[in-house]
Amino acid sequence: MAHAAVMRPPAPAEPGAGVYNAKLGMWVFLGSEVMFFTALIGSYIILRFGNEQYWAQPAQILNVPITAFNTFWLICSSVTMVKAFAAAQDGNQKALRGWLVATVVIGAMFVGIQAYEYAQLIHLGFLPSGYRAGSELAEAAAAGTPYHGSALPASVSLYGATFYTMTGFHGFHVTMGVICMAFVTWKAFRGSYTATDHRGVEVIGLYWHFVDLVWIILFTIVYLI
Amino acid sequence: MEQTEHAKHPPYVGIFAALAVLTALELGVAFFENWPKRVIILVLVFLAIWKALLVALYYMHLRFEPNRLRILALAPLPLAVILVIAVITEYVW
Amino acid sequence: MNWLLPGGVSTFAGDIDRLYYVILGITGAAFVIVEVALIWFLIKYRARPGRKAYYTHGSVKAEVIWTTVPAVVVVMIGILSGGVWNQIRGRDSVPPGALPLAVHAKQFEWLVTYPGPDGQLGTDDDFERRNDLRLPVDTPMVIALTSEDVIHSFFIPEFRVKQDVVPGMTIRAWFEATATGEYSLACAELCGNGHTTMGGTVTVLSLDEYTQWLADPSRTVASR
Amino acid sequence: MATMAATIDHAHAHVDDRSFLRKYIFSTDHKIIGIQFLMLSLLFLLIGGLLAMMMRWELGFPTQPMPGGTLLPETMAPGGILLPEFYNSLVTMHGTFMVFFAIMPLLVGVFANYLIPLKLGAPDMAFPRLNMASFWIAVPAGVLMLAGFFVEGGAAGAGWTSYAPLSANAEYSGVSLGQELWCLSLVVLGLSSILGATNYITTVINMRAPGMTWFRMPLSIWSLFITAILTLLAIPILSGAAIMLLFDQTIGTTFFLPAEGGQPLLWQHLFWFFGHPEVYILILPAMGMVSDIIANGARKPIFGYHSMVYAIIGIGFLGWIVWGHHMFQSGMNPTLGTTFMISTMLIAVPSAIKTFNWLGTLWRGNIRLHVPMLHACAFVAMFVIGGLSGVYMASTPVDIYIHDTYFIVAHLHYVLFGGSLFALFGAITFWYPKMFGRMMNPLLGKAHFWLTFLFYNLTFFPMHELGLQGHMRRIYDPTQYAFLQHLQPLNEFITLSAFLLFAVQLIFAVNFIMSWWNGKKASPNPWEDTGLEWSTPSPPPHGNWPETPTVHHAPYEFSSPLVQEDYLMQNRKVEGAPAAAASRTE
Ligand code: HEA
Ligand code: HEA
Ligand code: CUA
Ligand SMILES: [Cu+2]
Repeated sequence: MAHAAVMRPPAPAEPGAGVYNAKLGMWVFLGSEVMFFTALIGSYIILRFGNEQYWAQPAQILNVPITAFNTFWLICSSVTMVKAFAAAQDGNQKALRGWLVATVVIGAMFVGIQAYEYAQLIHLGFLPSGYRAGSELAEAAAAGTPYHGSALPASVSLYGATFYTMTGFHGFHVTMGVICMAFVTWKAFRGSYTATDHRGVEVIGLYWHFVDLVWIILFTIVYLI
Repeated sequence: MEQTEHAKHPPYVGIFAALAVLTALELGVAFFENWPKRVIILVLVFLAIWKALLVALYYMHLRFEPNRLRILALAPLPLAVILVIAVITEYVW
Repeated sequence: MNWLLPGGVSTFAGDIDRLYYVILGITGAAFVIVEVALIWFLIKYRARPGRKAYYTHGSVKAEVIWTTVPAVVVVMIGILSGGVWNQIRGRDSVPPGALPLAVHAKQFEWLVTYPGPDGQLGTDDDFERRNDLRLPVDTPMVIALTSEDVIHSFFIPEFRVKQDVVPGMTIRAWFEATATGEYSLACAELCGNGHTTMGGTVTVLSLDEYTQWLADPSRTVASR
Repeated sequence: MATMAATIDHAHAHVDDRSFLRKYIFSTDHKIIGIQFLMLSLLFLLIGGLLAMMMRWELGFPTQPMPGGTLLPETMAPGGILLPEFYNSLVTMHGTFMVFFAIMPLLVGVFANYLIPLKLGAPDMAFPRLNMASFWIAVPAGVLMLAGFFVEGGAAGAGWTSYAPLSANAEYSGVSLGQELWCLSLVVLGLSSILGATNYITTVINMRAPGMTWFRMPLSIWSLFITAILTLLAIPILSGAAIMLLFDQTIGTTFFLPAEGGQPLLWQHLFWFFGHPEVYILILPAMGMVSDIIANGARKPIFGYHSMVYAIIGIGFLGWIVWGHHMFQSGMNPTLGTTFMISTMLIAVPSAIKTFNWLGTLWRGNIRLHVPMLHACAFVAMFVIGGLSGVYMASTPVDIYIHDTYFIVAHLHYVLFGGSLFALFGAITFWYPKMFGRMMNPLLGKAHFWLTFLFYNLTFFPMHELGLQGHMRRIYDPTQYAFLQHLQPLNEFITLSAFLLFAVQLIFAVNFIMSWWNGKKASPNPWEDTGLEWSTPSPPPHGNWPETPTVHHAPYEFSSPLVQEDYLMQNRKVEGAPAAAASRTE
């Protein structure tokens, strides 16, 4: 809903939190986002804590190289985002637009790469419900033959469920972000942001960096641990 | 970090570099065979928290916000911790 | 009919009921104080023409009193409860000599596995009864509760026993009946369309009647 | 505060030339949105009530054809006899509608929307468009939930708590689509609530009029503020859990199914981690508005205003660390049970503070027993009963016996109906003139109050007794159990009282609707109250005030020696009044 906050007609900051409404509102909203991911990530931690035997080794099923690249890629989009914000502060319209476009493009590509990753995993036979019967993974697991180093767990239904839920909802957030970002970019091209009032850029930036931050956590605990 | 305090913009690119390096470090550690899993996990979490902090403090410029806002931003975290810890005790009982 | 708790026939029924009456006394007092004060004030201070209310913003002394008193009282209730709770559910609350039974819940029945003559579960003289729980009087019983499908709740009102039965977990519940007779077993957790019918009978026998019955389950025992 | 005035001029043209559609349907005016929520949630209150009536018939006269029951489709009540599966849907939907679609929107959707800007001296919410979105998202959520009754397999039937695995796998309950709609609807409603909460919090922090310092905010606003924080942080947990449950139902995941390590108890932990804050979401605003009304009725400042504020905050915080008290018998780690028992007990303390401060406010007052005041006092009387019964359940050993019995049902109706709903009847009567410019009829109001009060207690008090006799909740036919048969007369009595209780609600409905056009025209301040909202016409114009009011006084300056009248409005400047506190954000 970030864009809704952005659409607020400009008004000088009222005292109170010491920041203007849209920014405060975004931080408040992010508070609830934190709790949403708490539900997902918390469940993951809890379920995994009790069922280590149902978890595969890092990189055994998941494609870490491509995700590592995607992580790096998302960090890039964060730096382009702050660059855009800095440009807005300096009132440098040209740079602002350039950086925003870059951010939108990179964000969209992140989603694309994740979609590719999903396709690959599903092809392998790794589903939210566990192994796909008859798939390469299912066979290896049944046979107990080493697969990328060690034997696969007997079942990965929890692994799959938590993996797809967490990364899926992160992907969903990125998609939302890209849409809102496209809207902000469009406004930027209409010259809506000045050196004195560029709240839209700052607010969408907050959301964008939050999503990046969540990914930093997810990448570590889902792919590397 | 000190001199950047006064610079007009925080060292955004420098932080970007730091994030990239930390990510590389993580990858290194994660597949470092001859460490016990426990240690690896601890190190990884430590690194991840560092990355998260960099993003929150500089990219989300919490570092330059009034305290009220920082508190507001951190408020939900204790609740998250309470939930996870309480439920995990189900397994250790 | 008895307007308070129905008679309890297990060793910890007494403690639970006592606790209940303690709380009844305390909350009863709180209830009377509040309601009486409320009604009394409403009548005594009802609006009268040409009169202004007494202008005050409160009194620290009063605040302190009605903060600390309830605090002390509830903590006290908490401590009392904690003790009883540990006797019933504490880590090592199950008495050493307790006789084992296994109860498997499924939509919508209770399957009771008896150890058979040897008194050991998991041996091949075990046998099963449906919705028919029999146990000896004055003997601690420990029951391993498992579920086939959904969550049920093992409820014997007169014993003051209630324990949810969760699929995927084996939950041990123990109790000791103090009087022979027929009681009801009920399911206290919504478990589907047949929830309302998921009942059984609990028959408490004398110890030797029970052992005899274990030896020869076909034999029906007169239960009093 | 020139900037503030500027904001208003900027945000709202004073001449109101909006089309009908923008003005009444897709309005961004917090007052209109509040009224829209009022209509929506009263409708759901009515539906929830009707479902309750069907349940009561079944419980009072088990497996007997229900009058008019033949109108229901065969899949629900063949020959007018309710089916067990339909009964389960009734219980579930009754609880769900009442909690999520009646009381919660009534308290938060209606009064947070209507009161926050008006009581803080703001022209509107911080994000008017977001506000409109939050209402128009709530509507489809309600439709989705209702749709359950009309789909294959019927509406969700696993209780409003939807415990897994029963709720997670259609094989167990026979309900598939209905249960999925339940999850979906709550996720959608959750979005609406979160948008609302974001708006309320921002508005309270940032949009207070000059002089409206934190400790000059009326208790209604304080409680709505804390409630918004609870909503903001609790609802996402439910959304997350509901989504996982939805996946278990649809795409074969096993979060809450015991197979391969899934955790049925995890659902309960997530649900109640949300659920207990939720029940405080359902009582805090009621407490706040009752405080406003009681101060007004007693013509006295609230006794111990500051401790009232800290009590609200205390309840709000403690609410997060007690959820386990719903799971004492669930097979949860017993040591955890003890911890949760202590934290739960402690909640009695802030509640006690509030209760006794209400009494302190009445003490030596000059009490006007107008209709809102009657309801407010009933709130105190009934909430105490519900609260005290909570202490029995908080005591883990006693809870072993009364858990999942009608003792719980009695408790929850004492706090939710005797508490929240009485407060709401009072609040609706109190702010009706501000909303619609007309007074509700006091005679009908009194009649409705006394009859409701009577039949309410006749309906719910005996449920304690049922519970003590071991009568389980959520059972379709009590006569199935030998040890419950002797309770059937009591069940019949409760049922008849419930029917009468429902019937007398008609008085309220009539009063509510008729007063709309033939009610006595309301002056700006009919109750002689001190709040800012009474300093603008009834109903207030778009933008609320020509220019922002300035606040000079604490919220409840009744019978102040400074003035002749027995009330001193917050924005009235009088010589010799204590100077405004230094900063409006201290
Ligand atoms: C508005 C909603 C609301 C409120 C305010 C409360 C308030 C409280 N509730 Fe309640 N509760 C529910 C709604 C609410 N509850 C619902 C809906 C359920 C059922 C859910 C389901 O399973 O469907 C439930 C269930 C429930 C349970 C689970 C029972 C079970 O399933 O086994 C417990 C257990 O501890 C409990 C406890 C309490 C306590 C201790 C309070 C306390 O906050 C009460 C504090 C107030 C007082 C104590 C009274 C005032 C104080 C005094 C007059 C001072 C003197 C008092 C003393 C010295 C003790 N509640
Ligand atoms: C605020 C919440 C609320 C309210 C008001 C009610 C109201 C009622 N409830 Fe409800 N009830 C719950 C919340 C509520 N309930 C919950 C959460 C459960 C647990 C569900 C579960 O176990 O999963 C429950 C369960 C429950 C049970 C237990 C079922 C079981 O376990 O098998 C019973 C049984 O008698 C019952 C009865 C009633 C009755 C007779 C009313 C009567 O008071 C109803 C009277 C009618 C009204 C209050 C509506 C009147 C209409 C208006 C005033 C609107 C006017 C219209 C206009 C102005 C246009 N309820
Ligand atoms: Cu089994 Cu209810
Ligand atoms: Cu609770």
